[in-house]
Amino acid sequence: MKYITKLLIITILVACVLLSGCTQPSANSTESSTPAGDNRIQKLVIGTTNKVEDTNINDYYFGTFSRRLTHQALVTIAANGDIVPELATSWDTSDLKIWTFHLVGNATWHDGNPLTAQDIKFTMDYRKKNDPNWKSIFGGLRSVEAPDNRTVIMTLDKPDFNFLMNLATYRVLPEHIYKNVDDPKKFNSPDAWIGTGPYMLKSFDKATGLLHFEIYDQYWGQSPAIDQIDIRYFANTDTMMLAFQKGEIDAPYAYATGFSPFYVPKLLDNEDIGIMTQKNSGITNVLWFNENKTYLDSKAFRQAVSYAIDYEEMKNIFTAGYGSIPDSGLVPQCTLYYKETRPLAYDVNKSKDLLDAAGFKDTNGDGFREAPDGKKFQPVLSTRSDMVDNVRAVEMLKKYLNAVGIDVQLKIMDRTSFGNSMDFDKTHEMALARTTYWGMQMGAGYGSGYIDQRIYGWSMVNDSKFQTTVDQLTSTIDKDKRKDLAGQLQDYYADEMPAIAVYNMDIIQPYKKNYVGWVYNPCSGILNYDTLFGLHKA
Amino acid sequence: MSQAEGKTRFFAGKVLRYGITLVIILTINFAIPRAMPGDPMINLLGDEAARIDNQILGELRAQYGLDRPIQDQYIEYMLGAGRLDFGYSIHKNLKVTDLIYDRLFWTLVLIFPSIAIGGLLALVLGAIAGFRHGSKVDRLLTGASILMYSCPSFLFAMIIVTIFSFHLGWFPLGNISSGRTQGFAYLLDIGWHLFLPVAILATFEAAYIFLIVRNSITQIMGEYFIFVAKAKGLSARVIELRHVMRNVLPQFISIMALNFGFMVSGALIIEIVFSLNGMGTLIYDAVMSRDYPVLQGAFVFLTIFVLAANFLADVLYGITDPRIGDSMSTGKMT
Amino acid sequence: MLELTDVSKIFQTSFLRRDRKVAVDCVSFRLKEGEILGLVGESGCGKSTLGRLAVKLMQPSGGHIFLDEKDVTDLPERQFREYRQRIQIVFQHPESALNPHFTLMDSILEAFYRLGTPKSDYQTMLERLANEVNLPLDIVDRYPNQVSGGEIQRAVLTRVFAFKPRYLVLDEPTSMLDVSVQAHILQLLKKKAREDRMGMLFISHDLEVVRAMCDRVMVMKEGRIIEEGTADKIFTDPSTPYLHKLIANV
Amino acid sequence: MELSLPGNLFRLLNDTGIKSLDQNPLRSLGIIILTALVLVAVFAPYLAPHDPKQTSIPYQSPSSEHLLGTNDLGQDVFSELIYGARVSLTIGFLSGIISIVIGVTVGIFAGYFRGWAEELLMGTTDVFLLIPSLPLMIILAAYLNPSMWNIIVVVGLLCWCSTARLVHSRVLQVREMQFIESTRALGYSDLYIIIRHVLVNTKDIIYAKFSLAVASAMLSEASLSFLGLGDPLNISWGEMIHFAFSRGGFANDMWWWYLPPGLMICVTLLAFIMLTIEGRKDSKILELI
Amino acid sequence: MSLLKIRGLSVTFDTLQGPFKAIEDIDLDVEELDTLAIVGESGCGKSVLGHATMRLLDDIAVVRGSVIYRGREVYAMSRKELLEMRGKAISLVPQSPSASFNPVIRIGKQITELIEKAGVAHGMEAEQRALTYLEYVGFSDPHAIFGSYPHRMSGGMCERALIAMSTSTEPDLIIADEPTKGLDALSRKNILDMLHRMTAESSLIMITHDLKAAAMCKRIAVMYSGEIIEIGPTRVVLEHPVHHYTRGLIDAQPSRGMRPIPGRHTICSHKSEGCRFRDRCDRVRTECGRHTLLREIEEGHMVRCHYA
Repeated sequence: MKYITKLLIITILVACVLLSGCTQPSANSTESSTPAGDNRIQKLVIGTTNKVEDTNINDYYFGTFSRRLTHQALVTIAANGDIVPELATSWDTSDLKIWTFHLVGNATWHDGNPLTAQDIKFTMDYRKKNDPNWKSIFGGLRSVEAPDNRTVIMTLDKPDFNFLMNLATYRVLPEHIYKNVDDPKKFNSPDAWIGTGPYMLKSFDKATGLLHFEIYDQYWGQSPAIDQIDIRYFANTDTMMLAFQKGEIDAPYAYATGFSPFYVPKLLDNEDIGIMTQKNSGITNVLWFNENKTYLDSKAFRQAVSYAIDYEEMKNIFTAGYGSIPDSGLVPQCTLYYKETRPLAYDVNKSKDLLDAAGFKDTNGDGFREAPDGKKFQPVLSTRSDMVDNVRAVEMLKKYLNAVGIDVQLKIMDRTSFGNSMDFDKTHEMALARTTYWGMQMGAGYGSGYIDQRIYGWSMVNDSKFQTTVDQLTSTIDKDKRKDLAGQLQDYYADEMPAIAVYNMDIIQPYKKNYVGWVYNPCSGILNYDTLFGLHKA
Repeated sequence: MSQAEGKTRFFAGKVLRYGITLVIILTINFAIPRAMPGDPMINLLGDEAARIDNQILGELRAQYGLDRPIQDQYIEYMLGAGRLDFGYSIHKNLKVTDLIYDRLFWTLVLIFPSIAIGGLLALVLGAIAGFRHGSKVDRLLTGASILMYSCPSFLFAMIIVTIFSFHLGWFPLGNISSGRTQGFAYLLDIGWHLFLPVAILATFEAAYIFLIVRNSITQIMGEYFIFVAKAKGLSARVIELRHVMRNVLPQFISIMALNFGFMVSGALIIEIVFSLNGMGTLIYDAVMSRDYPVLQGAFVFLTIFVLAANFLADVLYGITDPRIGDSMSTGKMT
Repeated sequence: MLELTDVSKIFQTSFLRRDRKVAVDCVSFRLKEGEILGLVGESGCGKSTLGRLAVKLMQPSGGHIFLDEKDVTDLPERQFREYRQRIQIVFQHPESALNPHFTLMDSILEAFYRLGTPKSDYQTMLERLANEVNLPLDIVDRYPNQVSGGEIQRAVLTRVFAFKPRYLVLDEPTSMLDVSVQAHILQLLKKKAREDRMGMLFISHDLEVVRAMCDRVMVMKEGRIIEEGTADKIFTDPSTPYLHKLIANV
Repeated sequence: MELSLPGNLFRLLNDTGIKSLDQNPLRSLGIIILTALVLVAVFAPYLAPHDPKQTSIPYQSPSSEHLLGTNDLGQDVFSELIYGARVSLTIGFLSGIISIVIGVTVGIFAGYFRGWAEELLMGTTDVFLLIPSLPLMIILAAYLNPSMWNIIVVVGLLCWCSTARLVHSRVLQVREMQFIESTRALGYSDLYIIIRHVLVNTKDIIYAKFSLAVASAMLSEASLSFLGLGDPLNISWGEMIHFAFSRGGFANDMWWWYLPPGLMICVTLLAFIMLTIEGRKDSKILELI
Repeated sequence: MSLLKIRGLSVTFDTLQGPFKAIEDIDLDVEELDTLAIVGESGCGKSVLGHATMRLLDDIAVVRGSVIYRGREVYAMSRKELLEMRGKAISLVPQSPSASFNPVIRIGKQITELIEKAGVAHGMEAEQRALTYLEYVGFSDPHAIFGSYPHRMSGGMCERALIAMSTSTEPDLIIADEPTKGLDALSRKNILDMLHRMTAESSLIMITHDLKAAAMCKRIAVMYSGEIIEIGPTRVVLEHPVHHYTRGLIDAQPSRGMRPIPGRHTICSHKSEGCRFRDRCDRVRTECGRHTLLREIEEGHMVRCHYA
């Protein structure tokens, strides 16, 4: 019973905290300027389950960590989600097609060479040749020019609202090093570690995955608050959390996600550990309907399903209170131009009425409804086997749907088969899958990429009214107009229900209380400049 | 036929057999992604293929030769395997072979001491139990080893970690070392980190081999030549050490090597529990991300090692047991 | 009449290699009904192989086998089955002569099934046969490991005699038995040969037994018959030095 | 029977003497445990206090209402454990049957007919025996969709080699026994001899091997489940541990969630092993896994 | 003083079916340079007697009675004395030649081992001695045999090597257990000749079921169902057997007409009191139900029969 009480208390506490604000981290909102003297932190140890295999620029997690600490980009994303300057002090564009950036003046590489606009041009040209992901990120980038040492001009094929967002993740590389590197996949010497950031990578232990960073004393900006940072690798979250409780690490870190709520009770037992939460800008679990499939194209059916689900129970079980029930308008509340739509509600009778009205009736008396044409009706609900939460969640959904007489069949698929059926074959019927922050930005944003048949199309919506709205949104710069269009999209979701956001879990980030100044960033988690420059001893 | 010729023929036969085995295993490996349901391209490249657009996919398809006839693909594949080339992990952005090399090293670092310690333990305890067949010690040891048999290794390891590393805090929670130490201190550090995993693996190994040693000792103790040795008036110690152990040794060696495969499986689980940087975690990650090239490469490498261990065992067996080499010649000197 | 002409058997010692071993080399003999023909030789001389060839448990590599003037050499097993009742074999080792998981009765019944004897006749038939070979009826429900070697051999003879075979190959039937038991069995066989006119090929390395049992004797060495004649002639006047040595050592 | 010393004597003493002393109680214990488990599996709906699918408050500690607490979905762990016996035993038995059928068939045909069939079959067996089975199982399970039937087939298909080898060597021995030849001389066909004589003489190792095959199939299933390759819709004991592992059971020290299924696996495996212990013949344990 | 004096020796094995008396109440004397054949059919207890004499059974069976070797009680010896006695004073030529040598140790090593243990010779000298004895038993190239393994040799060769081993310590008494078992006629004669030649300097107890082999010894003891039923000088016993079993045994020989002994030989028959052969004896009378002792009917010829 101990845990139950604890969970309840946490739930209440968290609910209170959440009511007080959405975008700000719940703890440590008091900011302090650069701490000095005794307050300085000699060494910060961060645990992670993200393993760096090799220190070449193609290594995914090396990229993640170096982007946080050693390497910089033109712009970066602030804790509140705004795009703010980094290597570029300012930028301007008139038509979202031609972008001009002005660089900082005194930035130097870790080997002492100054950063120039030529480095940025070189980076873009170089990566175009050898980055396998280039096309999906910068496919629309036509040219990069460096008219002088401090100015970069980038030209796009067509206006792109998301261009800065993409730039924010893209590390700038030193030309004087990489111009001699033919195969960056194999280039992993300490020279590959050279960036412009406040930290230098001093050593990398391949066997243990341990990264050791030290402060770069020639850094162009102000000096960070921590002298050394160790990134320690753990193969699973449980052991990382045990190490965290033992005090071996100062904070656990996971790229772009938080930690499961079931770790919370044990962590809160520990006086030294604090928990902060952050609203998720993706959606943790969404129930998608493939509208191309017979019977699933029925709007009444989809709405009936939406009334059959006990959102409150789902939220409690899967988020332990660290979550929320999304609106019928799909997009999370922290999205720009979020519009309040009908809240999702659990109403079994209404669901049954809707089904009856739509012709889904139990004609053969087996307890399950048949399709309006009298055929057997057994929609398939699929999900990915490697996402344990999803596997558990579809079991719950089956229970709810059975309760209103829908004989849903579960299909647990491995990640590849699931991806195949959702992305290529479109053989799925109903599916439970999450959306990511980036995914929500696809197409015209607001998750339209997942809905629109022309783009990713998990819902395979081919409605001209919907597609017109999407097209207008892509080509509109005007803010008021954008807001209006975004609202239209959300209304469309709320009405047609091509997908139901079942629950949304907050990002949970534990940290050590003996340091103050932890800040969570939606893009880079706790490893961000706010934390690095502001953290100090309690 | 001369004895030397018999031995040569024996080893030549072994080499041939292992060669054929290797080819068959490589063939199985070649066949799996092509025979399994789904697009072989996706089966070969894994999940990441889904994110690559069709043009690149087409190029990769050509690169892997999936558009060519199956026999050409097979030849290409076998040539690649000959160069230890098992393709490229898009997920990890590395050549599979490069990825495997250092992982394999750490797995072997885990396995070899475990085999050595476990084997020695099994030999000593097996001898104790075997010579005192039916005694209390024998029952106790046999019971304990059967108990170990029936315990899933991951559960055992998890419980050990929880007790010794977390609650008691005597050992680290995983990983191979704390990093950034040099020389002797580094070795000590690794030893400290590997203590629990090696202890657990060695225990399982010992439990496994113990029964075999005990049993073959019991069996040999019942052989007529042991009775004859008693009749010769040899002391119990001489009989046990010289006559019995000499007979147990060939079987012991071969079981140790046969067990290499079992140890590899065990090591996979133990590595995952202890977050060790080896083949186990590599395979686990690859399973989680459906990184098929890595899975296949890892499988082939492990198999090659198991084959090598078995080959070594056969050779050692041939050397330690005089009957083996001779069995290849036509028969007795009648 | 059982007749073997130029029968050979060559073993390939390994599947892959070409090593060959000639176990039986162009052997010819005739076995008349009611005659006991001895076959002697050292161990490994091929006499057991010859015995198996005679009942076609092995297919000869060359030569012909005639059973009552019919060439049965190349008869496939299925067609040869009807001839099996005419020619039977008894082996050396009592401990493996019967299925250890069958009682003696089960093993004997196997022969009855084969003959298609009606179930009602089992009891009388068993009593008759058991009486003939002196098998105590109270032990037929025991397993082979619960009775003595002599009794096993009797059970074996019971099931062989159920077929009323015309020819019988005896592959050292008593060499594992004690003398007193051996005497029993041998007397029994001799009587059977005389009274039922059964032709027997008696394979043994024990020259004394052969001398006491056989009408004619063949001496085999390294796969060949090196001497043949009546028992008296062979033992009193051996013509080859090998046989001479053999007899001298008895 | 005839006695001659000392060979026979040792056999006599070891086969009979020790058998009477210590093996029968263990064996009966194994049978009792397994019977109990099968009964639990069959009568699960009557024994389980709750529907294992019914959800309530998650992560509860043991109480009189929930003897072993509740899991991450608030399902009763005790009921789940009882229903888990069904899945685990089904997987074990079916995989065991597959592996034993293949192993026995291969072993008997190779041993009985010899020649090229033997070279081919036993060569294949040796190859399969050398392949580290867990990695191959992982690969196959990773390619196939996670379902109980796939696991049964994969495990069953990879566990037959040691059976084949053992049966083969026994058949070689049996084949040399003369009653086989005399039965042939009676005019019986090979098929009859295989079924009536060879099988009868290998049945003890087939039983023992079957029991060990079931045990090792259960162990393999548990390992695959632990690695997340199990069937999440049919919760076996291994799958329970997997969920406990991946949904915070270990992190929160909820031993009542992960230990009972672990113990059930241990006990079941132990019971199967005990079935095969036959005094001196406990060498059969050697072929485990 | 006789070399070996056995008095009232009984060996009982514990089996599932209850205690089983393999031999009962055996009295036997062996003088220096005596050769004694113990004859009997399977299960009569002759091998048990041989092994019990060397105290090889006392950890697996209950042995009662006494065995006195040169005035010392074998069953009262300390472990050390016993080990010293075996191989050195009393040597066994074991039963199955191919199973008697350790398969993974060279023949020479196994012989040298015994020589060194007995303290007869050491090191090179012991090896030399082993080679010499190998030559004695008729190996033309003793070095080859010395370095060979048992599986490379035939049964007959192993038997010869065993004889070489057992005699190499020049023991006072050699117990040969079925030395001709499983050999064909040609090598049987060979081995027997060899054995007698090699044991010219010592006493020999030869355990056999073969009357021909027994005929080469000075005395014969016939065993039936765990008892000695007749013992005496070879010629007397073979030519004028008194006990009906002995007579039956001789008559059952093929050369003597193969007359079978009626009845069944069952090893459990001796549970009852009285003469154990009476079920099969053709002159059985009521007295046969009483127990009878081995009685001396003439000089050195003893018979266990009421009618002797």
